[in-house]
Amino acid sequence: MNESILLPLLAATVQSGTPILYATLGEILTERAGVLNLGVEGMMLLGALAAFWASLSTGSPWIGLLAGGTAAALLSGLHALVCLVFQGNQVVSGLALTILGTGLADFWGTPFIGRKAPGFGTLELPVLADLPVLGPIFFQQDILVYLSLLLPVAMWLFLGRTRWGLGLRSVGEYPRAAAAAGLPVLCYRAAGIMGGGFLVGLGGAYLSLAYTHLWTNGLTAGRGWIAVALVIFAFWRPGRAIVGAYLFGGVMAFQLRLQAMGTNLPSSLLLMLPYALTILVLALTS
Amino acid sequence: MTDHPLVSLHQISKSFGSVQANKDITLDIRSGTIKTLLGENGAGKSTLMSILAGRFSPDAGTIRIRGVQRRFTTTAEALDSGIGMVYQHFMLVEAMTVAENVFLGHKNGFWLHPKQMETQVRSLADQYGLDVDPAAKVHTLSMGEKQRVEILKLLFRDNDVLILDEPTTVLTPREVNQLFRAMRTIASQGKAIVFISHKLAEVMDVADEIAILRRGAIVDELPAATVHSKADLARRMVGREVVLSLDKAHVAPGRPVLEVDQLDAGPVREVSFSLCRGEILAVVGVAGNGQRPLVETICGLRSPECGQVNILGLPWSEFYSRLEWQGALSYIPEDRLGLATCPELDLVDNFLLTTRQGFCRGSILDRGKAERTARELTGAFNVHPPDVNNRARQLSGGNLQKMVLAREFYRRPRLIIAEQPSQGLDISATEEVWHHLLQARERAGILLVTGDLNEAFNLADRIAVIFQGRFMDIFPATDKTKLDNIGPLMAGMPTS
Amino acid sequence: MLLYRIRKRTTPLTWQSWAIFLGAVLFSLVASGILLALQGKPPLEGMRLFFQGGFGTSWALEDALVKAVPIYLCSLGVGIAFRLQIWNIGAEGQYALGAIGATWAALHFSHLPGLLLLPLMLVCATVAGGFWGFIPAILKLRMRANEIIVSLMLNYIGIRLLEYLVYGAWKDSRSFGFPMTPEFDPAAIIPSFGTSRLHWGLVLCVVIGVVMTLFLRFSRTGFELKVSGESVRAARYARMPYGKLVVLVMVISGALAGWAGFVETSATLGRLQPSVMAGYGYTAIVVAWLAKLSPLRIGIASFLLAGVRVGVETLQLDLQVPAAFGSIMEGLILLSVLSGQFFKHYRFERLTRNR
Amino acid sequence: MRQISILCALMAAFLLCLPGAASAEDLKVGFIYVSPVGDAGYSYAHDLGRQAVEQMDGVTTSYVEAVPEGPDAERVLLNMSRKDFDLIFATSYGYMDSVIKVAKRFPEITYMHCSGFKRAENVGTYFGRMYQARYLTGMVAGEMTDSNVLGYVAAYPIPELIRGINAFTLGAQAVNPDVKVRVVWTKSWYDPATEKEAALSLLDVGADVIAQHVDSPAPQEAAAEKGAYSVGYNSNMAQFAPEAHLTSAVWNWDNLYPEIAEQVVQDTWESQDIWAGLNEGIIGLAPYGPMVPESVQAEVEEAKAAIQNDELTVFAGPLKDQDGTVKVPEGDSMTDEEMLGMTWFVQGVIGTTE
Repeated sequence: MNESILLPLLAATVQSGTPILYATLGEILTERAGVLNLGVEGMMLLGALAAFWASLSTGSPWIGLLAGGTAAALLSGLHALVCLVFQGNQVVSGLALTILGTGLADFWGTPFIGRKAPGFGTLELPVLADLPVLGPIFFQQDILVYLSLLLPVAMWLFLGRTRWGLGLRSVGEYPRAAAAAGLPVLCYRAAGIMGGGFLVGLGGAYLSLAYTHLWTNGLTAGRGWIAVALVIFAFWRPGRAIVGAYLFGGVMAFQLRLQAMGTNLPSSLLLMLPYALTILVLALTS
Repeated sequence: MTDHPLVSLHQISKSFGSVQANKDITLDIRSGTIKTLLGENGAGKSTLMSILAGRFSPDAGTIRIRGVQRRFTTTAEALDSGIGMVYQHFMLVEAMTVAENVFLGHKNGFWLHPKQMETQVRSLADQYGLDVDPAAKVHTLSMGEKQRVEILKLLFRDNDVLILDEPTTVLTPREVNQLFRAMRTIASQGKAIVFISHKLAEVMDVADEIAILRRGAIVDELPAATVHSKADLARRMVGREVVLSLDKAHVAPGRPVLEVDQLDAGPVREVSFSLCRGEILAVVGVAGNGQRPLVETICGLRSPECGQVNILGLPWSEFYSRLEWQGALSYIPEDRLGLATCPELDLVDNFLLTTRQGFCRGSILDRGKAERTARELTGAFNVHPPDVNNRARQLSGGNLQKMVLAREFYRRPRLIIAEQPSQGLDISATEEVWHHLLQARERAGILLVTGDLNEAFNLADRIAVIFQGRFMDIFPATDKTKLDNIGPLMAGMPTS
Repeated sequence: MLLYRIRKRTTPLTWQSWAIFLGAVLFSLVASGILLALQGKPPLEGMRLFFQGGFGTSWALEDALVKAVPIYLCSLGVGIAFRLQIWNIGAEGQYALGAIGATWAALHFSHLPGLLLLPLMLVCATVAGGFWGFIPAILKLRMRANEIIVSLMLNYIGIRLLEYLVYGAWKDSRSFGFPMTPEFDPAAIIPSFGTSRLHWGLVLCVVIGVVMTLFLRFSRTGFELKVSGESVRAARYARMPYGKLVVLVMVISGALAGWAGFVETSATLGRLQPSVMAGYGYTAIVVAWLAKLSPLRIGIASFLLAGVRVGVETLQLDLQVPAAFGSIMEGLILLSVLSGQFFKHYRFERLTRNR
Repeated sequence: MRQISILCALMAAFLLCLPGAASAEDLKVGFIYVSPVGDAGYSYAHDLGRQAVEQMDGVTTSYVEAVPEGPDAERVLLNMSRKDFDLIFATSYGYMDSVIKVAKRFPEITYMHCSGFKRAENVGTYFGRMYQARYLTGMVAGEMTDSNVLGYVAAYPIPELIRGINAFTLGAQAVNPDVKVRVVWTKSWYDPATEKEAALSLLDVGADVIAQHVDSPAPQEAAAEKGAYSVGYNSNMAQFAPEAHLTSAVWNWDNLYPEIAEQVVQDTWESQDIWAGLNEGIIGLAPYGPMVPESVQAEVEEAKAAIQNDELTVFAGPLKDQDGTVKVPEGDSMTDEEMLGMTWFVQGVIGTTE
């Protein structure tokens, strides 16, 4: 494989890994607060729709981005209500959230199908974009990719170096200790759920504002589920989430390119690749 | 200073369902003193202090802090008023460092600076003589160190009232002394300490004032200086004369049931000993010196790395490959609620846990028969309440332990491994447990692993001292000179 | 100001718990009704149509029962894994493998009479589905790989495998290249009762439900499952074969999901095609948890959920609400029933201040 | 929240327009769609046809969307049949078995199944000769390419798509013998992100015109971003990539559905296989983009006329498959049946049919 194929492939890896990365980071934040939220797929979809709608009606993708995060955060607020206040089962609530979020997004999204919203385009970073190899892969992307690269660092700083992050971790690890130290456990958990929801929403927004500039039913096409799995794959660490998301995005982009270059392997088998590889890596690294 | 006491509790009452845990308790706590709450398990000491610490709210009564009436609905409010409690189960986040735990819930500053935090914690630790590494992750610490972290947490917040709930149960004698020194230092700096305990010797050792609780009420309050003897204190505590030593009938040792030769397993190094039927061998030592891996290896939960273990005459692997449920080995673990029983299952299920093979017809389990047997045994072992439909977690520690003993003895074991069998039990339950163990020795050999020297002295025929995975010495319990020298042995210093 | 506080109930509820359940359903229906009204549809009429379509006629009941079968089987399967705290979310893939296994038998032994062929298909579905459940179990035990990821990834792989076969080797030469196997021989189709859509798969469900209940309640292994689910440590202490139990539940779980795939392929499709995948494996997780893992309740919950889905179709047909409305309604019902369970364990109490 | 409620109100108004009040003697026509009608793709095109039927006098229509193929389809069909619909359109190939099964139980109801091959007394089949339009779009693409590599993003390897890809290739080769068509399967009807990625991967290997047989316009967008050309599908996709969009192959079901409804009203309906093409107007081309030179447009229009006059047959021999084996000898052309079951690529296509 020559360079003209390899570099675009790696760049595509970054791009197709980015929405998954946002969602994975969001779910990591939520699970670090000690709550499992299986509603990622639904939140991502609603986030994608809200982002699309806001960008379309205001003309500003940034407002769209904010709306995407907020919508997903609000939906995850429902999860917080059911799980924290009413002490409902987190698994059922999360799955119900997926059903509800998908329904709401499809329901409200119908008028937007087949329209194009202003979104984020490629923004080459000066100097960095001209770097050999790294430049084309990482620095000729859209701004949300750069944000997603900063985000794990920010999350690491937040979790490890701030008072709130400390509180959040303690609430997830051992809530009774946090309560004994006088921390409002439920508030921290709710914040973890909704903050995580916000990031998941950004992942959705990436799909409708940067990756494509379209809205369709089922835009996320299962990426939310992949994110849920990658959280465990990443051992709840933001840094490893990058590896997982890019691994997945990379294999996805790779199998499409393999087809484009003309292979005789059945596409069904090629499409198994990302999933089989995830299992393999997991089995070898656990 | 005003003449108000630091804290005064007035007419505090609290019930859980039909159980009245506290009734009309009035108590003052003064700065600069160590106040001891003495009472048997279930006397209401912990409940009372949990109310003060804001974990429970009282059904009736008032709390005044420096004369001002307060009502706490959360522990945070109590902490803000300067009242902090160290619970029996530590409230520490295991995955975080000591410094992070100390800073948890601290309100100043948004950013954390690990180096600076560690320095602050270290200087605080030095000030009170609470030695602990601030950068260490909590799960790597010993119980004693964890407790110091808990105390540091409270000191760091400038709490005026420190409540310590049974702090010595998890400590080695040396650590107990360290703790008592630190407590005196803390009290001397004008803080008040409430020390909850049921151990008479410790209470007499450290207390300035003693309040005695019985069945939810304060029955006596007196300055420590006026107490003359342990027996006197014990009488006040339980309301009757207590026999503090047991009659130990002599049993002739039989054939060996356990032979360990040059065993290596994890930290355990070159351990050799043998145990015969009719004998109790006590392994004493400070917690974390290899007792756990030793026990787990003998009980088949981990395999020996090197050396021989013969159980009931069979090599280890052969014994465990065809283990019979009865007439063989019983393990009475330290963790009664998490390991020996399932907290959420009822007593019948918990009884079936290790005896299920005895109630099977083919692959069908005869639960009715098990229930009848369990009911008989709860009666015979005086488990209270004697309702087999109760869940394990509803039982008090003593009754749960009796239930575990009843189950394990039902299996008629020939080798018994008992780990801290009386830890956390009140005097009468301890007495019963000891009695059962002594009785069981008539048909079994017992390996007693304990940190409680009193227990070892009372029960054992021979005593082994373990330090850093090695047996320092094994000697008969009648050897007075060795007994006197047991302290240095536990600290790894061989007899000079 | 009135103050309330939340108290744990000391006595378990009897008939009130049904009232709470109905109240929660009512709440979600009112919310759905409001949504309908916002669209300019008659809400009361909508609810009537919904109930009629889901539960109100013998047809509706028939449809709901038939649709409940695969949900029930998958749910029973994941439920037994959840009892052991093994998070099998791979019912979807196990279902696919079951369908593949059954189809393999149907295509290769089509000359056999139904009385032999159907049991053979069942066995093949069991083996294939069970194998798909076995993989996460063995990877968990041997490689310490998390079963959630492995089983989820195996879903995708199973579906792709099904596609691969149907688009490739098993494609019906007479189907003009459409991705479907040849139609099964009548002997390979689970017979139905008379002219109704109800088929013998329902009997299978009842039988396995009873067997499972008896197994869990009275067998030694059932007891060991119960204990191991409560506490792995206690199970090890009591020398229970934890590893074997993990494999056992995952294989049972996979086999039951495989049965669901078999029943759907044989009884309702009559051939294998990719559309056999309808997300029952994921629905099963919701149902299992909502029913608190009890076989009987799983049956009831599967039926109710199937009824909701069937009923929403009537709503679509008669009121022309979009399909997404069904998902919204289902989500609302699930969330409110879930929240309602809170009131089974807690109650509000007027706070009397004693100042 | 306000926007959302406004949105809801708008939607309500939109949806209210659709169903009218039915009177007893009205013809009731039901439609079953595989995806939500709003997807601007396949089902949307069918729904435009339904709306045309709705305009007829004495006819009411109703539809159920997002019905998965398989057992759910059978139930929905049963439900419609029980509710005394007179004519039911099942618009996806996977409904085939269900239609036949249900039709047996309701002989008085007329069923029309799109794209299938099983018929019965009361079941007719119909489809459009989309391959004709594909051939024409292939010509446009073949003229416009510089690299002689065309990319084709396709959903599933079923005959309908394979036929389209072959026709597209043949059209391109007719004007540009050196052209190659590379195919990427996405194995999904709607996954814009993957579809875009597939298009990008084709662009990376040198394609400079992207055609598609998936429902979202994401491939158009990819082409536009990379300065390549694109060919759309289902409906006119010009708005998504005005600078890239050459033309689209589109469905016009409104030219068929009212006619069938009329037949049922008049009681002249007979079970048959309708496979209509450019002549009947069921398929067509979207307006050309401004970059398509007049000469090319004229050439394509000429070919279109030739197809309509039966002067040009798309799948006329000699046709070779990818290995060079002659599948259709010189002088022959493929029968409808052969076309319906097409499972091989013609020479010049790079990709696999599995």
